[in-house]
Amino acid sequence: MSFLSEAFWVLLLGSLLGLELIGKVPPTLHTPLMSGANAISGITMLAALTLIIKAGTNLPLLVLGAVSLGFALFNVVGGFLVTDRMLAMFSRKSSRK
Amino acid sequence: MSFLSEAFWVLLLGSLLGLELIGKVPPTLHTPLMSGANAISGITMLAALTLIIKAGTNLPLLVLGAVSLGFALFNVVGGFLVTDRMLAMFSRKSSRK
Amino acid sequence: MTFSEILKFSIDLLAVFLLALGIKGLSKVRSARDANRLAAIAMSLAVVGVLLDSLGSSGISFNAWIWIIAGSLVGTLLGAVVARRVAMTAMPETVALFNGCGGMSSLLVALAVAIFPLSNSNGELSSVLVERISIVISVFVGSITFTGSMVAMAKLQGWLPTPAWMQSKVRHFINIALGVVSLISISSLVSGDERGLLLLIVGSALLGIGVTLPIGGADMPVVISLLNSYSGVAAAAAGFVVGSQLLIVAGAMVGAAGLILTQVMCNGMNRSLISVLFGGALGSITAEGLSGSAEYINITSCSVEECALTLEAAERVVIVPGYGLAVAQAQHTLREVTRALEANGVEVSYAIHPVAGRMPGHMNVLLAEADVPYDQLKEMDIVNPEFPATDVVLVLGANDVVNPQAKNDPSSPLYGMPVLDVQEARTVFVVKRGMSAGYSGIKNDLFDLANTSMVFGDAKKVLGDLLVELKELGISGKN
Amino acid sequence: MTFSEILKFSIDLLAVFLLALGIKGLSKVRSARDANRLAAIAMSLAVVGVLLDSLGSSGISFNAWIWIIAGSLVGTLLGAVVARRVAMTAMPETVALFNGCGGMSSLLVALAVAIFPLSNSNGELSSVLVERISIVISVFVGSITFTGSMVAMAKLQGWLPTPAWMQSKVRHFINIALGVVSLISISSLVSGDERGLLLLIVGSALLGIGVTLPIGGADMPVVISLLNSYSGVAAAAAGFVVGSQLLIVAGAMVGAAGLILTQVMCNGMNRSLISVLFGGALGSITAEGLSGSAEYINITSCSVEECALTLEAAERVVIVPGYGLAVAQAQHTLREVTRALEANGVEVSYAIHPVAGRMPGHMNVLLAEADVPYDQLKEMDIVNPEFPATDVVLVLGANDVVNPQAKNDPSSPLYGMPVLDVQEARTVFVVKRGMSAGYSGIKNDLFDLANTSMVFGDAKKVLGDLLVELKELGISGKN
Ligand SMILES: NC(=O)c1ccc[n+]([C@@H]2O[C@H](COP(=O)([O-])OP(=O)(O)OC[C@H]3O[C@@H](n4cnc5c(N)ncnc54)[C@H](OP(=O)(O)O)[C@@H]3O)[C@@H](O)[C@H]2O)c1
Ligand SMILES: NC(=O)c1ccc[n+]([C@@H]2O[C@H](COP(=O)([O-])OP(=O)(O)OC[C@H]3O[C@@H](n4cnc5c(N)ncnc54)[C@H](OP(=O)(O)O)[C@@H]3O)[C@@H](O)[C@H]2O)c1
Repeated sequence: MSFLSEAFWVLLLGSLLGLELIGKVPPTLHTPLMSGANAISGITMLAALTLIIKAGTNLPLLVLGAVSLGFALFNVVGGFLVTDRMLAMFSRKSSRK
Repeated sequence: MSFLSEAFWVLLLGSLLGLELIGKVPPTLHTPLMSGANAISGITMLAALTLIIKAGTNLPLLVLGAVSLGFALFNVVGGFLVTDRMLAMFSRKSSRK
Repeated sequence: MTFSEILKFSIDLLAVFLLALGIKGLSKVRSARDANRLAAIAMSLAVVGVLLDSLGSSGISFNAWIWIIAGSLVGTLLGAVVARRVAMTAMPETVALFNGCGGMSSLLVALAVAIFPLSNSNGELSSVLVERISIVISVFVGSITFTGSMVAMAKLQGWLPTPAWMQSKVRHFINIALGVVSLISISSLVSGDERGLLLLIVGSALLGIGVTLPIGGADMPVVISLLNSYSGVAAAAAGFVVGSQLLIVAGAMVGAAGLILTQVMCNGMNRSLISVLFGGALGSITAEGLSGSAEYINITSCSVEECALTLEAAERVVIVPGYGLAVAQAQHTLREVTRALEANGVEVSYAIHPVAGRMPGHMNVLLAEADVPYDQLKEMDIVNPEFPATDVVLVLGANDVVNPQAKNDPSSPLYGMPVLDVQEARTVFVVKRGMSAGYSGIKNDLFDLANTSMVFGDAKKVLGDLLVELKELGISGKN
Repeated sequence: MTFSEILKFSIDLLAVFLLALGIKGLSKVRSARDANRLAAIAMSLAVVGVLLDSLGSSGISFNAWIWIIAGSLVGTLLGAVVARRVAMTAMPETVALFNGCGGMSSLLVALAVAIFPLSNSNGELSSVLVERISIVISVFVGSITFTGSMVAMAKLQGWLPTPAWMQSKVRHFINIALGVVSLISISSLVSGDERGLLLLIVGSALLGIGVTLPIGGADMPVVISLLNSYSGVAAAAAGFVVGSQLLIVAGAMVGAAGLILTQVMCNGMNRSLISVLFGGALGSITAEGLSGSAEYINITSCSVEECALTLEAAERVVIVPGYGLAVAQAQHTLREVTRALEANGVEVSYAIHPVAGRMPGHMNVLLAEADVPYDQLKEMDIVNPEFPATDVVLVLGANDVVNPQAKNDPSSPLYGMPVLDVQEARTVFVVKRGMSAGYSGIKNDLFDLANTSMVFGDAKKVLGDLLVELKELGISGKN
């Protein structure tokens, strides 16, 4: 019960918070925001990590976990880097030229 | 640990949510919003209620709980009613007259 | 997990969800009233949840029911009576009263648990520590909220003058000393020594008084909003004390939302929170402003009769109500005057500045009370472009909100605050008792302008005279 | 509560706090870049938290380290390479690719737990049920996200044409059938029968394909944003599966924020989510628009030479880039042309419509790539009042965003979308290949106006020719 009750509380509050966090977003930021949020959704890497750690000597589980971790990190690392690249383009370049 | 961890999660998320919930408030609504939020802060009545229920035959505790409950309900009931009265005044009266 | 547990849990989640919706809705004009009801429903739900949970587990003794009912009845009845009876214009002090009682409630709960520990904690050091800390926070914040709110109420009601020494710098030392005393008792309490409890209560209660007392009446709405935020914190702490998630979330939400609201209110009044809390009453500055009234060089004063003649000849009249109208309780007389003018074919509207008066929405409440139709109330942004096409503006006990300095003079303390551009109209009449300054205590350049005439006198009296004059001119709303 | 538990817990709280700040900051231009870094730091923190926690309790075996490092290395390297290499204009498909992999990760975790149950649950029915449900949700949403994102990517890359039958109504039946299959396997899984697992994976994977395939390429950003929201949901479900609060909060936040972003994007493009999801590709409508091109009655076509002469004589020129410029990859040639004009003393600026092109911010990215100074990019609200004082507007492969119907014709599907008022300028040149319509598939009244001349041809080619003509007129940016 305890984990569950906690889980539902954070689920409810997290969702409400997510709904409120972004209000007006200027169109220029739609793509970067999408890709940044996408990188964050790669947080499943924690689940993959936990899985590997708890797998003990169960080889299939280890493999599944590692593959899952790879996918998740691909998402996270790629997502953050590509977002940064985009945002670098938007940042005021009046200093250049 | 479990209650505490849960408690801190909801504390963090609740605070963040509270910070986000109200963005721009038109000045006309400052007073009603203040008084409505104030009514909600009377939620301590739940604590008072719990106290009385758990008090058993401990008379001082019962009295403290009941007084506390009274104060809290004064806050809650009065707060909601007075907010409603205010908001009734602001609501479009073009139908009248 | 029993059925009653699941039920209680779902009710709690639902209640929090509704409370969040309620707070959000309260910040939008269209949804505000429903949102308030929603929040009330959520609170009732939460109570039902607690009762069901207890019934489902250990049950509720007959004895407990008696006390519950007694407490609720008294609280509910008093609350309902006060909420019905109180005058609309006394809202800030009413909110302060309610808020103080909420703080008191948290204080009492924490006190009770401190004296008669619940068998909640499992004895582990970390949870014992957290429990002690939450009791202390609840007591500390609760009593500050209580005394602070009571002082705020008393000052707004005019029951409590500000003692002179409280406006001097001495108060800072006294408050710091009280803060130190509270801190000492807090640390002794946290380390397990219960003797500090009384000291903490007294210290924080005095601190609440010491901080609130020097603050000027006009800044009070901000202070009350801040104290309201505190009472949310106190509720969250009480949640830790009795072990209720719902209380923690709701308290945290209200606390955080209250903080934002406080900030928004400060911005609206063009004041900073720091200057509200530590700047003291504006009284002294007002005195300066009074002496500064000698600076006026081109004041035109005129009689009520003249004013009536001009009004009668006008096609479009805009009324600018302000704090003075509220003080004079002249809204009903004003309504009679405008009825008369309307009957004569004059187009009348009211320019509502967002911070006219002494509480947010003050003018809306005031005019709604006098039955002014909602569609004649015009907000600043709407009415400002209309002034050039206005024949007569009647400024009634307003001052800062029509001060052109806010636009023209970057050195003015008002600079940057949006104001009503009444000077654009053909003729401006300003009704006030003398040349004293408004809330901000500064000179009003409007009064010096060529198209402005002063009509000196109490707003209610002037409006009464105006009614008589208009009647003599053959104009009256009664037929 | 051990020290390492407290540490892990504080790290989790901090990580969530930073993630929330990050998401919030990403929605404001000034803070976006820092916010992105903040979110990255928060994620690293979370990883550190998990590792510390495991080290502090049962430890991490050598074996586990190997697999962890192997998985991370591969994922990180590939991610970094793709993120560096990919073209700026291919952003939507890149995000889709990443997103799909995130979904795949959730799917795999849930699958692993389904096959080799963790000894997490205490065997109580309610928690067993919740665990099964979360596994099912994670699998279902994860595989929809994966296949949907892959299809979105392939379509955006042009690797995947839309099969004709997929645009007919048949697809609705197929998708409903797939949905029913998934539902059946879900209910069998929840009731404890594990044979449904494979069926669920296949069913939901096909469903993801079936829903995404018919959607037109231009609507894809919205779909990707929606799938992104799903992958948040999948992460939250995975959090239930492995019992991690942090995962649940972060997943829920991203899921909810993604939903809002999807809505905001739809509004920006003047489309409803329903019509994006179920309306199918806009291809058919575009075809109609093509036939509608016969309706143009007053088209003036002109040569590149004429255009060059007018540009040379102008003082203020505004460039309006659109989707066609991106397709033609003509941004660098454009930059050369504007350099030449600037060298000749012409004042050049760029009017950036928020949804010009095929992804939000498309034009900013495109022009930034070609080294256009940031201060020459003007947003719609800023540039619109300037058109009446503009000599020449050069519309390059833009269509809908300069369609005056959006302002004048309430019956137009574009009506209400804010557009660039180029027709206010003295002369307008429109560079496009033919008379075909833009994304919305409707006629553009601008082309019929007297001050508009069409310059037909591929944007890159026309701009190249223009450069030559300008050089012949003695104008070049090279000196
Ligand atoms: N709305 C809010 O929430 C709020 C809260 C706190 C502070 N404030 C501040 O309060 C100010 C509001 O501006 P305001 O223009 O409404 O008021 P104001 O600037 O305070 O001026 C009120 C004027 O009314 C006159 N007056 C007082 N009693 C009167 C009576 N019986 N009959 C006729 N006139 C009378 C006073 O002049 P005489 O003494 O010469 O008659 C004074 O000049 C702003 O500075 C605002 O920032 C507002
Ligand atoms: N920005 C976003 O996030 C986003 C996302 C999805 C949808 N949209 C939608 O996309 C539209 C954007 O408007 P827009 O004005 O940029 O584009 P548009 O209305 O789609 O028009 C593009 C024009 O470019 C021309 N073109 C195509 N290839 C060309 C080439 N190689 N050289 C020269 N011209 C070429 C086409 O005409 P020809 O074929 O005759 O050359 C077409 O008329 C809006 O309706 C918007 O709602 C935007």
